[in-house]
Amino acid sequence: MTELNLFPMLFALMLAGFVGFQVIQNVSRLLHTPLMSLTNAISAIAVVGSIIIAGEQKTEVSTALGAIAVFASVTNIVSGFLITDRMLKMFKERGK
Amino acid sequence: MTELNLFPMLFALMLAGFVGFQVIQNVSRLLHTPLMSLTNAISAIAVVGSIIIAGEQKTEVSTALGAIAVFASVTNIVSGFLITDRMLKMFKERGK
Amino acid sequence: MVTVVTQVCYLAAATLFIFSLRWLSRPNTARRGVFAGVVGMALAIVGTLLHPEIVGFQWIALAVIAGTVVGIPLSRVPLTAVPQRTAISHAFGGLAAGLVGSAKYSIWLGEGELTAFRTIAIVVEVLLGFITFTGSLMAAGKLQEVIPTRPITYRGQNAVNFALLGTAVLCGVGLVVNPANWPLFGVIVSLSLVFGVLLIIPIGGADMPTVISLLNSYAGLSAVAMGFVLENELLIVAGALDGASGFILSVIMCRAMNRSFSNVLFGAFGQVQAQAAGGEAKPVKSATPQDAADYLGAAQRVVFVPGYGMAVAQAQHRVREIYDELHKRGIEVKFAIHPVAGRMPGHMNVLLAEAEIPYEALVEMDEINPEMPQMDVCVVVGANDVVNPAARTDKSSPIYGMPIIDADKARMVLANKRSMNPGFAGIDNALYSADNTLMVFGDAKSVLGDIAAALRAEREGKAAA
Amino acid sequence: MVTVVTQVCYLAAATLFIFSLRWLSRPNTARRGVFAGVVGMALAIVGTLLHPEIVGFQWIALAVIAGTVVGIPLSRVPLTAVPQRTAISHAFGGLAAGLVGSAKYSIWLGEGELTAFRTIAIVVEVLLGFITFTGSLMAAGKLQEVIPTRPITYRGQNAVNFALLGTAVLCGVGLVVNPANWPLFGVIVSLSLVFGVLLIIPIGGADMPTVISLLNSYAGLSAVAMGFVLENELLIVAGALDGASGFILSVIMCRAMNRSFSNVLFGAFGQVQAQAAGGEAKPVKSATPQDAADYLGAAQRVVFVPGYGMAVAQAQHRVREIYDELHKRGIEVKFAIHPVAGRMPGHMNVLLAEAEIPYEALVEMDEINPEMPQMDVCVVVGANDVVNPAARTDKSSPIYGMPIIDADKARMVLANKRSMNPGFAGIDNALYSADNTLMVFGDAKSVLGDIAAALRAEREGKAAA
Ligand SMILES: NC(=O)c1ccc[n+]([C@@H]2O[C@H](COP(=O)([O-])OP(=O)(O)OC[C@H]3O[C@@H](n4cnc5c(N)ncnc54)[C@H](OP(=O)(O)O)[C@@H]3O)[C@@H](O)[C@H]2O)c1
Ligand SMILES: NC(=O)c1ccc[n+]([C@@H]2O[C@H](COP(=O)([O-])OP(=O)(O)OC[C@H]3O[C@@H](n4cnc5c(N)ncnc54)[C@H](OP(=O)(O)O)[C@@H]3O)[C@@H](O)[C@H]2O)c1
Repeated sequence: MTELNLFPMLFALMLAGFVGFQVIQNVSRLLHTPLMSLTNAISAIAVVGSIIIAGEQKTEVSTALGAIAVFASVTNIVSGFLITDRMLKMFKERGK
Repeated sequence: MTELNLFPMLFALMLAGFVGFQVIQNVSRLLHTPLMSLTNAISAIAVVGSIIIAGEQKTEVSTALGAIAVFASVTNIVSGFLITDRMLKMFKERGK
Repeated sequence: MVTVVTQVCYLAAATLFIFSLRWLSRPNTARRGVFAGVVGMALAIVGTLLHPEIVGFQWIALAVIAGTVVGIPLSRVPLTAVPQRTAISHAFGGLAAGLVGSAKYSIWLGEGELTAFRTIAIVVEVLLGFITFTGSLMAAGKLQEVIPTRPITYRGQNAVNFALLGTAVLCGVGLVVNPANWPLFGVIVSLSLVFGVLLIIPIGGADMPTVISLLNSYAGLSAVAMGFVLENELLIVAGALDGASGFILSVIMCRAMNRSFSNVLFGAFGQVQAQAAGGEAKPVKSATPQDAADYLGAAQRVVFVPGYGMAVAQAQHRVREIYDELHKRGIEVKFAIHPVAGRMPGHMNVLLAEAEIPYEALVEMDEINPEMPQMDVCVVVGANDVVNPAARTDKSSPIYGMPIIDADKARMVLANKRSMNPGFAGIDNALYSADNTLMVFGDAKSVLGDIAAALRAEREGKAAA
Repeated sequence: MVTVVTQVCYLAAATLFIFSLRWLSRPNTARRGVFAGVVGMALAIVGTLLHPEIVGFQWIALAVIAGTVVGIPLSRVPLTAVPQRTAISHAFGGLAAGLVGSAKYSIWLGEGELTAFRTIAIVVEVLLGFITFTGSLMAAGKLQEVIPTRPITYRGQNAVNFALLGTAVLCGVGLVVNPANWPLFGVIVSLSLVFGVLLIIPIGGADMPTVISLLNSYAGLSAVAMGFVLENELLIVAGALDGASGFILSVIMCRAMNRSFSNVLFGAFGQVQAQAAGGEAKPVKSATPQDAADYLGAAQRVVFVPGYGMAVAQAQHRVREIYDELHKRGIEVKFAIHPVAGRMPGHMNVLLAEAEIPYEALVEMDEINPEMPQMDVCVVVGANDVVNPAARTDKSSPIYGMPIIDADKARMVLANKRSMNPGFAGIDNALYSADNTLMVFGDAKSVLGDIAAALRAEREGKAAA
């Protein structure tokens, strides 16, 4: 990797930062608790890296570390999405 | 260029699209005319490409086309920013 | 090979552009926004000049000087000419994109570097660029009325246009299949130039503001395409911002006119004007500037509804004089701003700002309408469609459903225009013949000037006595 | 070499994540947001499994199954345990980042592929990852009260912590200079693990919500760092979204508590509790649930101010019963929600939603405060700091300046708590000793249950008669 592949990533970071701040600021206070658990689940995107490490099986160590990482991430994905949906199911409009 | 350098650009486009829509929607109606002229100036960023073409002087034709493009873009930059500022100077708060 | 310094400049520039538009969102930070934009552009240019490929600067320098020389006067145009100026600058933007695309094509053609991907990107860039170029020139011409503004239509027009565009796209496909087939490229360029013209011909002059906003987003998209051609993310970001802005503004205009894109593009709206203008006028009561001054002087709460006519007449400074006179009498004065009053978004706001009327006094349609019934006098200055009750009442009217300012609900209405001619939509306006309406005919500038004078005279008279 | 399909999946996933958060902004689209998130995550995983480097799936499958088995129960925790669960999941997130970073380091070390850039990215990832790991575990422990919640402080604590962090950073620099120097890497890992613990030790249990939000953004940033390590933009985007969310939430909490980050992190806030709790209590008037029921039955407009106590007592369903009873009598009932009532942002909203109270009845602090003087009865359910007038009046109070719900301005106040013990901020509350306040002591669940019963009895009595 030359330092130049770096810049597309910096662009992505800069732009995603703006998107993140704008999107989150629009989330109604009503839903801040579900927001926390949803972002938990989304940040479990680390699963991508973990799967590669666990799958390419370069060394015993790396495979083990990768597998644990996959376990940790999947836990977050599953529990994060499930609990968010569980909470959101509770929010009812009047008369519904 | 392999089709893979393509994806960082698609990411940038996708993210910039979100940023653009969110930012523009927040612009007060009061300032929609200045907004038009400011975005004019910003989209004159085509000057970047024009300068390279005019500067690398690969062929007479390309250099000529590049130079015209530079001229067109610079015109937009100069007039766009100047007129925007001219308009904004006019907006005064009460008592100011 | 692009150097790191250049990349840093580009990254910073993109960030600054975003802040620039963020800061534009409120008047008190707006000018900082312009500053950020300027710095960003400067960085982008400096970064580009550092490109190692650049072997000679003479042409660049020349073009920059020429551009500055042309740009400065273009920024001094009167505010009524802003729509034209905007159209022109889109034309320039499109031109630049188209030319860079063509240049790149010729260069890579020579070097045999035309990958399928590059060709696609170039075709898109060139198509959008040149369509924007001629389209915007036509729009500017119609706005400036150097080209007949009424829509020129003929049977099967849309079919022809789509056929043209289709051919262009097909040629594009062909070119991707065999990038070396340069005649196809020539065809694409010419077709897009022609298409740009034909696209605008059937559109009435008064629809141009919506059209230029659309062209605005085309210009942005062509910049994006250029970004893909040059693999430059700064271009992609800036282009996307521009594209979004043009798109959103045109949507706002269509909504506020209660019309669809396709209706604007293919509706040949201006025609209606011809027909409806024929409708015979109903009797109206008219009054002199002196009468108007007396009514105003006696009021507690006054609201102005400015429209395109104020812009044409450049009457905003007279409005300001009346505003001051009434203010001195402790009369409350507001300005009701319709989103599409005038001929571009925010048109009235700039004009009144130019006359140094504090922007807190400018109230948007939705906020002012509930207050209208409490208004003693509503002064309609060269506004027509935006106060036409038919939009609320008459299902058959072409503007039915368009949200309007409820001037007719004010206790009394003083309406200024030069004649009983219709406005942009080309339809009669029952407001003028309403019982509580008095017409004050004449050019807005002179009429309002007289009213201001009458008010001043009366006040000084009082002071003397 | 990453395939095109994978890239497409990643792009789609990133887009879906953004829509997911956009849709979460309003309750009626929120569940669609979850769905988008799930689809996005699925795409990301599928795309990753297509990676050609992957030679064996057995470990992955095993880990996925294990993760699912653990994840499902973790999603069934009672709502009062949500803060702990969140902390745990941050710990897992940090762990994953740290482990992937370490694995990558060991692999590249073997292959001699450690460029300076990669090393920097890895160091950042590992630092943030492992700090988040132990830090979040500590936070979870304090929230679950398996670890003593009171802040543990000692002289020069901050100095020690900064020294630790400094050393870790220095080792990082050393490693960048000579990536092969793997012992340094070990030092960095252990230091970050230790630092995570020491960072939390001096922070009081009740500050944990703010802290976990901060850790949330660390977790996001470590994902971003991982993105740089693996040159994967999806990770960068998702991480940035997470980082932004954690940061904004912690800022909101700090603002609503009128405190600064550093005060939360180094203020050892919980201590104040110990001291201030010593202040002798002022005389208060107390009432029985029956009295409370009578006052409520006689009121026209009632507002509930729920707080942490309602959460602890799981009293929201009793609140609902009272709400129904009053509703049946045509009494208007609202709920005043303070941004930091309870122990996490939006805590009260979820609890009341769980009790199926329509969210239109939940009113935010700024909207309800102007209405407070018109409220006949204000029922304070296990809320304390968020209704403490000292925040408005007493400059010396640690919560002075914190925006509060003006319960004291209601015509009468019924306050339920178990004792005169202070709340989170550890200070007395003049509201309880105010003339128009009646205390209804006891566990919220039982007390409110009694009130609801009394109301029901009275109504049925009426019906019978
Ligand atoms: N703002 C936008 O972005 C935008 C974009 C596209 C279309 N439009 C359309 O433009 C229209 C704007 O409505 P509007 O009410 O502002 O304008 P309008 O409906 O076009 O009416 C303008 C009126 O001003 C009068 N006028 C012209 N010159 C005058 C002068 N020198 N002194 C006094 N009066 C003069 C004209 O009557 P006389 O000829 O009798 O004087 C005309 O009736 C809407 O239909 C809108 O849909 C606006
Ligand atoms: N929401 C957030 O995101 C967040 C984050 C960080 C910090 N905080 C802090 O947390 C505090 C929240 O304020 P708050 O008013 O909601 O809660 P609080 O100030 O902590 O007071 C809770 C009250 O509930 C009472 N209580 C406890 N268990 C009870 C039970 N079973 N039945 C009835 N009452 C019971 C307690 O009094 P007794 O012991 O006498 O019963 C206590 O006074 C604020 O200071 C805020 O700054 C909030």
